[in-house]
Amino acid sequence: MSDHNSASEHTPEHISEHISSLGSCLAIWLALLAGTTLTVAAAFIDLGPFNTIVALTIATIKATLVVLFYMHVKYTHEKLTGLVIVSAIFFLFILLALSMADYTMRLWR
Amino acid sequence: MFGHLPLWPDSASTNAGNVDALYIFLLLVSGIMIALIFTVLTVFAIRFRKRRGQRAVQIEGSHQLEVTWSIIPFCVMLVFYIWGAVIYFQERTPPQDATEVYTVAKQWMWKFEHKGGQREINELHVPVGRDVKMIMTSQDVIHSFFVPAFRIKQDVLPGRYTTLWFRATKAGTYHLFCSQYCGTQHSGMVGWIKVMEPSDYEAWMSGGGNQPLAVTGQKLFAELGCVTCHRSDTQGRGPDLAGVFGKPVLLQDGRTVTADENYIRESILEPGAKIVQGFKPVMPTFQGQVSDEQLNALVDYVKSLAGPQSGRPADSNPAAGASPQL
Amino acid sequence: MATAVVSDSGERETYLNAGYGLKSWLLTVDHKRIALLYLISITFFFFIGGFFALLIRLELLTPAGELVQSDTYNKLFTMHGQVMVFFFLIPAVPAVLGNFLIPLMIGAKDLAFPRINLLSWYLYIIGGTLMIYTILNGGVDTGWTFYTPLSTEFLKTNVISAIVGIFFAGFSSILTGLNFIVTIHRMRAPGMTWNRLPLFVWAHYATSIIQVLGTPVVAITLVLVALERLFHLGVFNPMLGGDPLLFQHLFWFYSHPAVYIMILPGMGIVSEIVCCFSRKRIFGYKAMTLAVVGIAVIGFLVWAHHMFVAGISLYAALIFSLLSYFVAVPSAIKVFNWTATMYKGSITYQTPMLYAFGFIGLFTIGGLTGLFLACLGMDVHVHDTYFIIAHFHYIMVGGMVMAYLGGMHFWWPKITGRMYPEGWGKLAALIVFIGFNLTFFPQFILGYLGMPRRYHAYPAEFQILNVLSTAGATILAVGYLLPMVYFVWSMRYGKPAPPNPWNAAGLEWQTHSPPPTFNFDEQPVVTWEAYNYDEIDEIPEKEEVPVAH
Amino acid sequence: MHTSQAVADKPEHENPALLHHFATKGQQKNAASLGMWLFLAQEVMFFGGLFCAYLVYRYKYFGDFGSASQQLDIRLGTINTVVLICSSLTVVLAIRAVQLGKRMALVFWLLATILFGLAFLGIKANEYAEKFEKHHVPGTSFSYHELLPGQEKFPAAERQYANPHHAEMFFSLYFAMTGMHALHMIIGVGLFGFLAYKAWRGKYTPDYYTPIENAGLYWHFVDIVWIYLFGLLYLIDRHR
Repeated sequence: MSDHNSASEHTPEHISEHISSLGSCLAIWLALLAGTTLTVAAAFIDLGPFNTIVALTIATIKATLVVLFYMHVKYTHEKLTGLVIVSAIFFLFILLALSMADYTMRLWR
Repeated sequence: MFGHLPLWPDSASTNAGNVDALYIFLLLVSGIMIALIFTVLTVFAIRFRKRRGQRAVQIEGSHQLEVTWSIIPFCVMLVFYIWGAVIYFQERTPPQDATEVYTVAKQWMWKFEHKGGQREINELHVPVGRDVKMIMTSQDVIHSFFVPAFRIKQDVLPGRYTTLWFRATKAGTYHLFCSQYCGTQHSGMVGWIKVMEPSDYEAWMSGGGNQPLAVTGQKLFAELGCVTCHRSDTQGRGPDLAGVFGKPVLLQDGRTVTADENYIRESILEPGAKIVQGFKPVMPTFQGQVSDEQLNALVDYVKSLAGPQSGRPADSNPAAGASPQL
Repeated sequence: MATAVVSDSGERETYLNAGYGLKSWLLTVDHKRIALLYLISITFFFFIGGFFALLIRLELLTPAGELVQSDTYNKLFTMHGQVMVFFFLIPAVPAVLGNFLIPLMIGAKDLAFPRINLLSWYLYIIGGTLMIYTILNGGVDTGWTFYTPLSTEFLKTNVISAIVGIFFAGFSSILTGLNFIVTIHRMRAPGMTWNRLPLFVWAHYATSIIQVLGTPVVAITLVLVALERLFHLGVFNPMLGGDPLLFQHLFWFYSHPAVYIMILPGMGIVSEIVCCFSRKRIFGYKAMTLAVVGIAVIGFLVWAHHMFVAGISLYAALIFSLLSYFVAVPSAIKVFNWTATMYKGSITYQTPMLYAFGFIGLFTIGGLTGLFLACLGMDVHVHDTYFIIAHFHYIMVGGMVMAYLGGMHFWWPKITGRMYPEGWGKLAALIVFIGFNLTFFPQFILGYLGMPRRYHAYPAEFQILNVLSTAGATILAVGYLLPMVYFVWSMRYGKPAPPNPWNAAGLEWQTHSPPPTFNFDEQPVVTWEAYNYDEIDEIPEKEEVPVAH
Repeated sequence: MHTSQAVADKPEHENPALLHHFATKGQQKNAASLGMWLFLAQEVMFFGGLFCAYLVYRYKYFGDFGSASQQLDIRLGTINTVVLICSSLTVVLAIRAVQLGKRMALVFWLLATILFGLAFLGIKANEYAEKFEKHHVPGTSFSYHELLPGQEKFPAAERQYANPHHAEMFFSLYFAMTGMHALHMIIGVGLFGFLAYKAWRGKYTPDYYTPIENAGLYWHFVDIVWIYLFGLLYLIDRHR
């Protein structure tokens, strides 16, 4: 079966999945709760334009934790999963960036 | 019924010549490409047709060839790009002293108003040899102002101005089309651009005893109470509008915008959108209280406050009566 | 295997005789049967869309617009566009030929998710039913582009049912793409490495990327349009502070790449045909694979070239124009490589090859006129005129439909186990080619003259070119009906096809015609490169021309 | 390449969970997992259209969005965020349970997830109801006159002349985005209900639990969407 896909070549019984330890599950959970607290607290402090940046950064950190640990991306041997995630984010970025390019540059003249 | 077979549209503006030159260049280059590919295809098709006892020769491919036939066409395309971009840039940059015509599009007609206050529907008179700038907005859906003989086109949007300019070179009557699908009578939203010799044009313009647009605007400016805040003394709660148009404006949030037609329009309809530095957001919105035509008049009045500009067209002399004290 | 000609076709179990009841078709999970379900449905929609097209052309015969009312005309071009784009062009090659052939070409028993495949078809049928309902209930006149605020605030027609129909068709397309990507990654036969994949499979892989990542954007955009009609949400309504250009951005973010959903599979077909009938491996396999993936990716960066006169920022227009030229490079590479493939070949001219020639020629013209439209100064004049109409019909009809018909002829023996009549095939190809050019070439001239699109009545000076175009359309209609007739005829009366009538490379030709339910008698193992025509032709041919006449 | 090993493990076809067209369980599981990830990529773009609209209008109507955002109940929003994070934990624990072969634990954690999901939806419904009462639902009955009750930090003039259409745009996007998110939650809750029933019947074992895993991926994705929605809708301009 190693022939089916290059990614599964070295793990014939690819079923052997990572089983998260109870400790790590709870640790991530606590980290997510801490992130929530932090982002709410930060929202009430006037940081000027940095408010949005801080909020989005914390959200991205939380999302990354969920993807890596809860969605098991960190443990997978499958490079393809990463590729799918990266391309989804890439094309989302294209959509947002090029649309916003139009809106921001309309003020230029 | 069948007239001659037309192959080339009328060419009646400075821009038309530029676009035609580009078109001919594009036609030539792509004609050469097509001839090349079709010739090679035909030659291969005949030369390498199946023959008894002769087998195909397998060829892997060639990186040099791939690179060559990527880079050479791309360089040619860059020429297209730059040439096209230059024309586009010119088309989108109206000269400072152009004669202005305000346009309001609606389902399914074109309404024009000259600076002198003359109004026209589905017909626009313009002079030969003078720059004309169209300041356009729509009352309902998206339309598009398209004059094939001038090779110009611009969508006309509800809720904001779009602009476009041309300089006619040949007297005559030319098609005006709405080229953005706008509902039932889309194909009926057509009109004529009448390009006249300057002398005829002056005669036509002086025909009616209209009130110049800026004067209409000035009256509105007083009626709507704008004068109470927008004045030059220090008690003005709003910024003094004299000399504002066409200049950069520093906003409260640190941005700088140029005070163009859209900026003035927006400031009337959505005063809170861009607050000028040093002022409070106290102006009420006039959304729903002024029609598009009145808005045009107000915009034109504010523009006339920018002070006398060199080369102001003679047909419209709105700045004459307007005092910067207002 | 190719020698095992099946004479006892009555005995051997194929996917066609595996079951006969209606249930065995409507509940099938066999990709080949689902492909046939799609074939029937898209053909149905093709003729509906074609019927609208004929009415449009008849209406444009005279300048005054006497045949139908302007309202009716607006509905005709709207429904022509919506039916053709969403219910024919986008599903045509992937859902019929791709569905049938991808598992066969990679040596799999089925697609990765057979039940999702069937679900895709049902979603398509639900969408199609809603479209039919829309048509019967009085039609819709938004234009296929649904531009706001016209579609949201001003029209009183069946906009919502059309949108919901297209939404379903969209999800059908997403699931098909998803299924293909997973299948190509996970289901390849032993030895079928990425570098041995036929270009048809590569093309579908690239197409699927667009289907999965592009379609959802138009889905949510159309949902917003529907919500705006229902609840006055105002996202695209300038009266409520919305920006109609945002709709155009979101719409074209999908609908430009959608053009590549239509053309890339066609390119895959042409690659197969050109190699087979030149008896050669493809020239520059690597470049061809890079080109399809490149087109799919760069295709996402160019959408606002549909909006150069819409009121976008001047600088954004400059960026999008430049990016549009980047996508032309891989397209050019493909044309050059097909041409180079014929060099020192041993070319024969069966029907599929005629279509391939037609494709290359028409795609070249369509592609080159695309350069005109990417060119800012040029686009301002020809935007929203018949120049655009001609350009995209050269790509979609001259390109995609030509390739689709070529592919149908090429694989018809595999699909049905019968040969089509070769003479009629060649005749139809010729008629389609002539009819197509007569229909659409005059429209380039009309466009530069300035005739706007979607015009029900037009100035009299445009008439003679419109008459030519309408004449061409009638010829084209004959060209499309002809294959329909002889394909149906051949299912009963055609010569039984051998497993490999063209002596072609590719796994799909190594199984029976038509294939058994699980495609191969035993799991194939691939030890050769794609298009190994040198090895195939080394086997002395028994007959000089193994194909039917 | 590895032609000699072709179809080495035919016997696997005795496994009833293995569909006919796959050669091995590993292949089947990998296919399902890749399919799910692609589906999520599709979902990213689906929500992406909404995020694009949000970004454009946030940019255009920066101040109005800030003040309209204050009309949302940040307490309920925070509670809902916590609820969703907890539900993500229960999903992870459910997967852990099935990996360890604990059937009842699996059922328990799935039910817990459903409960959290319903709690989220209940709170959301509450928020929606409040919006209806305050006429903050976009449409003909939308009203923004009682803007910012008791928020003296805004000058009266600013309140008076704030553009209601821009606030309406905020609420349009709020309803579109959270509504689409809630729809995904409802689908997820239904999915977990179905899986819990199947799990109770003992369908899932450490050998075969792909549906649980994929439903988990879906749920986490919906959670991530909320994390961003919370930041973008509830937390802007709270400091004023």
